[in-house]
Amino acid sequence: MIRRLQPALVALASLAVVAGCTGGGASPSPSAPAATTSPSTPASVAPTATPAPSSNLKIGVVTDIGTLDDKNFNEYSYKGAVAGAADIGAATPPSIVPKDQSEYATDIQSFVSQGYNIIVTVGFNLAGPTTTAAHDNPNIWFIGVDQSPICVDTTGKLDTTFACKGDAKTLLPKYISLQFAEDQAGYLAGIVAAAESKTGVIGAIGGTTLCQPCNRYINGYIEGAQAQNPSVKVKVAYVTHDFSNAAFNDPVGGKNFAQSFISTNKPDVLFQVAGKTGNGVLDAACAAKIYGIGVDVDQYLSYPNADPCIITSAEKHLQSAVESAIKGIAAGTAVGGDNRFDATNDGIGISPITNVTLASDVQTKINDALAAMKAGTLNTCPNSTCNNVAKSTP
Amino acid sequence: MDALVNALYAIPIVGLVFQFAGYLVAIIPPISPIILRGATPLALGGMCGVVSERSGVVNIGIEGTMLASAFTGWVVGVALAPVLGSTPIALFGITLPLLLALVASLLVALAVSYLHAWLSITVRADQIISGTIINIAAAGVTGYLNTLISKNSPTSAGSFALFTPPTALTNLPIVGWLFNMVLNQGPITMSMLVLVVITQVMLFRSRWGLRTRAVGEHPRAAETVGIDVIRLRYRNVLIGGLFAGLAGAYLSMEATNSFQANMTAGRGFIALAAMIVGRWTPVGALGAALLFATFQSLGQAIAFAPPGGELGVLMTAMPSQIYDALPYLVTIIVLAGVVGRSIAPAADGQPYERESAT
Amino acid sequence: MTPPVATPAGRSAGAFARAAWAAIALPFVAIVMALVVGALIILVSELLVTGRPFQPTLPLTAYQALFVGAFGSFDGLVATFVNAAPLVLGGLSVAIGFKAGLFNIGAQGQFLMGALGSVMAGVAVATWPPFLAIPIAVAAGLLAGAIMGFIPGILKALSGAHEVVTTIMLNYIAVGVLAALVSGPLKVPRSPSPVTYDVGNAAYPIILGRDGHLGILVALAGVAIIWWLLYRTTWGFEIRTVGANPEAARYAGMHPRAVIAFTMTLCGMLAGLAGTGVLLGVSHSMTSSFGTTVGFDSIAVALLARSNPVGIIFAAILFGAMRAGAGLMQIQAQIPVELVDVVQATILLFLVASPVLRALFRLRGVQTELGSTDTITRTYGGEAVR
Amino acid sequence: MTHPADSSLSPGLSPTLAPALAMRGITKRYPGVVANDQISLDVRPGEIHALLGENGAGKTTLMNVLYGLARPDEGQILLDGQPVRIEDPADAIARGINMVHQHFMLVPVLSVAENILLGEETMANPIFLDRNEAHRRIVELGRRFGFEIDPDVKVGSLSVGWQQRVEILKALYRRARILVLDEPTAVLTPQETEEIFAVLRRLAQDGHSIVFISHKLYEVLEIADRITVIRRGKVVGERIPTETNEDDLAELMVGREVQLTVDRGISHPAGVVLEVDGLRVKDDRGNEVVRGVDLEVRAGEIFGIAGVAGNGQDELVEAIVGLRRPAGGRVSLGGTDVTGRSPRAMNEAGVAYVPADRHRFGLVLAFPLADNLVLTSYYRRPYSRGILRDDAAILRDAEKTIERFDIRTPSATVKAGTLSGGNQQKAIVAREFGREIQLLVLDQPTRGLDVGSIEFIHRQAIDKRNAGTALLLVSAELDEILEMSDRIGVMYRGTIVAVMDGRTADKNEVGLLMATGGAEHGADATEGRTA
Repeated sequence: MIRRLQPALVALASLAVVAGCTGGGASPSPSAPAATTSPSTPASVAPTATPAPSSNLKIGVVTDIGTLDDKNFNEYSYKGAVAGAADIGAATPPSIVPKDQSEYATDIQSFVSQGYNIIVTVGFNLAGPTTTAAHDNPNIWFIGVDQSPICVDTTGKLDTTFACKGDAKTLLPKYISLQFAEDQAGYLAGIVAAAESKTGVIGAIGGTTLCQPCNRYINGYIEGAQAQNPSVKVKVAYVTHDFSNAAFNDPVGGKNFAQSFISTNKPDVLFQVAGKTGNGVLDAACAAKIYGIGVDVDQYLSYPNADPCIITSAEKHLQSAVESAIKGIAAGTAVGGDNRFDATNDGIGISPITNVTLASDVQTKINDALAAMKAGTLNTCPNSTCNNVAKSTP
Repeated sequence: MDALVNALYAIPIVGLVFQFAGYLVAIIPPISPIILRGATPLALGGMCGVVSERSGVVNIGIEGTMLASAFTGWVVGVALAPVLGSTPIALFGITLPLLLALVASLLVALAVSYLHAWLSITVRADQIISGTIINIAAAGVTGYLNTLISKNSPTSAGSFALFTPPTALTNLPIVGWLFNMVLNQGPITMSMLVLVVITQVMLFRSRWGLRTRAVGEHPRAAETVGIDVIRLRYRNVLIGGLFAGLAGAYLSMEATNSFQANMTAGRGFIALAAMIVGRWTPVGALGAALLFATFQSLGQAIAFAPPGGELGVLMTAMPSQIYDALPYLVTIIVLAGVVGRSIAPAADGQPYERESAT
Repeated sequence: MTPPVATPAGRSAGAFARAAWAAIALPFVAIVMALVVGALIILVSELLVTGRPFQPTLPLTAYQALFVGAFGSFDGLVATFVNAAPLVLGGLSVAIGFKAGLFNIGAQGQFLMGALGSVMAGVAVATWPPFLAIPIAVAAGLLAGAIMGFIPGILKALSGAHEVVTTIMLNYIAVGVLAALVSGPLKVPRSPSPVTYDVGNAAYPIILGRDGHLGILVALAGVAIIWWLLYRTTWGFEIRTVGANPEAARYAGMHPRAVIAFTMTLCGMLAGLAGTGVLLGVSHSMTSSFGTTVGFDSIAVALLARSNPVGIIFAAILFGAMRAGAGLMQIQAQIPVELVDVVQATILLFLVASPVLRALFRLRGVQTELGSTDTITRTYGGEAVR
Repeated sequence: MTHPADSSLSPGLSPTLAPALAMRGITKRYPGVVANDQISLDVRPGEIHALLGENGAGKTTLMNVLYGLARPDEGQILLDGQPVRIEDPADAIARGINMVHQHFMLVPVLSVAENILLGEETMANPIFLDRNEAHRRIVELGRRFGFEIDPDVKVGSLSVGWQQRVEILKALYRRARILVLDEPTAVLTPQETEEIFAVLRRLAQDGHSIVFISHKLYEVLEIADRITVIRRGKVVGERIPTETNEDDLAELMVGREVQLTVDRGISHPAGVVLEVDGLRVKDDRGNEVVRGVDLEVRAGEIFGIAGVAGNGQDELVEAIVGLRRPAGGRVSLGGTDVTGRSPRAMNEAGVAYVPADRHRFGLVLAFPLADNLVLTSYYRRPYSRGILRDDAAILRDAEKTIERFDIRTPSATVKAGTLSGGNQQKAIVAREFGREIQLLVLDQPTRGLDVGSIEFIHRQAIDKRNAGTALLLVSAELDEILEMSDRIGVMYRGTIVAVMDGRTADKNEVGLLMATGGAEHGADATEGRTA
């Protein structure tokens, strides 16, 4: 039964992948998707239009606890690795999904002992084991997603006290850590939200207070909204305060949470920063007939359920970042240490506007903000406060 | 009136109680439909436990049954939607694929329950082991297939829609929010309420109920008056399976329109707890489920819309994890303190060996 | 019903072999059958879902990788043991509960609290000499686990609150407590994400290969101690009597309530020790996502081993091997890790349906019953404990 | 099978001459035993037919065959001359056969009406029960046979005698033509027995056929029209009551000449060992069921407590041995106040206790026999030091005990659950009798045992008495009390209403006291609830 659907599923998959590859939010191009199908679905499925170069680099991915399809770190990092492998003509990377924290090191070791050349580890929880593995295996490239800053002592070993005396760039030259300026993406989304709000009350829901990228998104969102409309009220809530299922893997709970949130706070634009739990948040927004804003990728494409109400998504180009890191390694241009992805290198952005038409001055504002970010004149995270847990504006 | 309220609020310490009561009065009506939605899978799962355990079969496989049917509902919907289209045919946004998906999810729940029934009734295996197998296997199989399928990122066939009650009803003073709570719901939630009432009445007023209770307490006595204990237990486990299946369908077809690995997130176990706290009655299970859901919603509401005044200062000063743990704490307290001993049906968990089989 | 066996003084080698076969035949057949079922699932799902070119040998590739990953190298073998160690202790925790007629679903929460206790103490004594630091960290883990077991135990003893409910709830509460502490007072101040300091000298020393830590020995010692406690001491006799017949225990002058509270505490200590082992032996520090499936896998381990302490070693090695080999299986065959769960559940399924297996394979005179049915579900529903 | 609504209840309407029930050559084998060997039995319409035999003789198996609970390996069942196959109880009930089991098949948490309706529900519509109609019929049926009952009372709160009536009502409600009663009088007072007999006679007059299973000779002689005696699965004789006597029947039943009463000799009571003073005890539901009991038991005497089950005997005994905390009053042992002491303290003070329900209290069926033999002494030397068990010592002593008390078992390591009922009880007796004790409490020590085991246990008890132990015997079997006791206390509604000499006590007088508590307590014999 499912087999018959394959064409449909493949098409959808391609769409989802495209979502990650379309450029920055400043240049909305709704007609783009169908045209630029990227060859980045799993190799055997994807139509291999162009003859790929071949590479004997072996690439492996260790994700964080959870599932490979978490519509979050795990999924897009993996897709990036798949795309990168396809670009350089390497075999489709296998992935390991650990069952718990104690497996991180052994799973990395599995790839090491199988002679892998590039190991992608996903999420800040793997920072420690990845640093140790990078120290022990100086010939292997490691790509760590969201593991900055790489914190080592003067001998290049993991520094668990976070004094960070050593220079990771020189001590561990083959350990690339990818970090994103989520606050910038949030800022752009905030402008849209404030502009489209009629009541002057907008909302944001995060998965857990323990997730720093979530905090950066939301704090940037608040900044952006207030820049657009200084009197706007931003209501913020986190679904949970621990790493239980509720944080990123419980859409049912997310929907219920968002419905309570909407009925008490009455926002008319709602930004989700909660993975699959957040998909429930978008459902709630659509059900309540208010606008929703997606996260990480263009959710208009990746989560069609929310198409009736989603106006844009705050994107970080996780997938392309991993992909370009792999390409860089293959091409010999990669540089170890902390690699920051922000507006300057097109690492973040917002998705094409849907369901509403932005006023031209708002579009201008977005373009200006993006330009200012690129120029370094707009700081969306003053004094790094954007890493703190976000709070509702008074 | 306001002056009185303010005076009450101002009383030291005791005022906090009034402030809290005032907060409840303000916060419960808007979140009441959500409370009921949160309680729906718990109550349905609890009813699965009730009908099964009332006939003497322990069912800790509720979680797995829910998960299997949630997955099936979603995957069948996904498969059928492109073929059959998704034009709503009636109330609640029901479409043909959705309807067929619901049927499929119930069928799978029946199949899973049948496995449990076979193991625990015919094979006379330990019922807790049987339930554990179902939980592990369901998590494994659905997780496995979901990982394979979601490599291709399919979406869904949509979900059942909420009914919108007439505003004339929901705007009524004092009771309007109750109408909103009960009517602003999807079809499975509404059926849950009806099913709880029907099951409660059936359990204590019908032939089936009488026989079920007798078999759960003293199967031999039931057999001596000509009741087929084995068949009745099978039937009850299967009926229970339908309830669990409905709970699963609720998760993937009404609460959301998607499936995630392990999306039951322990709700089957909490349903089991609701059944015990509710003393093995449908209404009791619903009550316990509502209690749990209320404290869950309340804990969240405190986090995003804290009360004002001293109470708010006090509440926001506490670690937020306390509010996350609130429903679990309350369940323990209710079980230990208020409900006291919940006595299971006497023959619960004991395999029955038919005398006449020899 | 096993017929009474007259035990002759001397047994021939043939009789011994028969007895050994009788003990392992069923698990063996069940494992083989489960692998066959797993293979079918792989093939069918490959056909229906993924759209990869169909490889009829994929199950073999997967199982080969699973086996090689678990047993094919010294490091793999050590990884198997490292994975098995917490399952042994967790399995003991659940099993000893079964012996006393208690269903400890709370091993998960006790595991977390044990790890939390040992990281708190371990960080505090991280610079002390290991011979002091390790025992202190272990003791703290035991204590934290014990408290987590004592709560449902005393609630059951005093108010009859059913341990199935209280331990499930406590599992969730444990996650919250852990998050509150790791992201709050225990967090390394400069760290961007919630993580505690390293336990330093309190870490278990490596005794085997690259990763084989002291926890392996701790687990084996746990088995010996629990076996001795259950079958060689009066306390164990009391635990078993309360589990088998609480009324008779009262009649015999035992105190079922005290035994229940004590046993749950012991359950908590064992599961806590499992958490301590993972923390001090493997992760050395705790992130806020510290959480595992050990607590739930332990239930399956205890059931598979029929609550027998020695059987738990083998069951845990089986499950540990599957966890250790799962990595390689994912790498080489790209089979989702959940296959391991399917195989584990199927093993249990075939064991439970042992009468059917026995008929199918004509296994005569083979032990069939899985676990002692009497003591697992008897007290379900809070049979009045006085 | 259909029969007009009430024809079976009208006398003289049974035109057939064939026996209402005929069982021909019934053989039923279980692994290792032939429970029924070529048994034949005829029951005529309107006849009360007694089936006499020892425990384990095969009576119950035969009736299970009749009731569809067991399938015969050979033989035939004829109803009104027509051969039938009875598949299961539902089938039996449909054919008008009903059974009142020895262990009542009643669900305690359900009401009288629910128990009676179960399986034969009176429906208001296809789904719901018609409670009003059911109540009406139950009350009417009760009246017709001489008693009134409240259909809404929970069965668990009824006395045994009334539960018996509920069982009979259940059968009548199903329009039974053939009624099988398995040991119906085991726990009744003589008066209650008389009342039940009266009911049975009326049923017989109505044309019902009754199979009356018993091992009590005098009862059989009193009620039956015909008696079939079975022994070890075989029919060994058929008698008419007017042409036989107790000795003849006893010999047939047991296969040898039996001494019907144990020669208990003369007691030589010494000082008071147990003194109970104004003891008040509550049951699990919190009702006070022992309401000020005074009694004393001297060394070297057997004090029997007679009473209908459920009059507080169990709670009294449990309070004496420490299993239940008294709500008031005093228990002293050898002059020391031991009120509220734990079971272990009482055990150590020299109190031994043989509980009524050996599966619930006395044994752990899943444990080896050896462990069960040390169940109350496992923590002491020589069986353990500190917390360390000495398995060798446990096993050594177990083997000695097994020999001394003649427990039939393959070894000491066999699970207790695999032993026969008699041997299980012997194991308990061995454990409790085999040590130095001051006071021995026996609660229903011979319930459900075969004659040999009963004899053995009675003899052991008398030996203990003669050795100077004080014995407190509780039994719902008045015969046992009369046979064993030096003094008899009659317990009624939580108090001892009379104490009399065991040698001179008159059975009917005791029975009347058991049923009514004596004149001063009011002659409310038909009162249903006891607590």
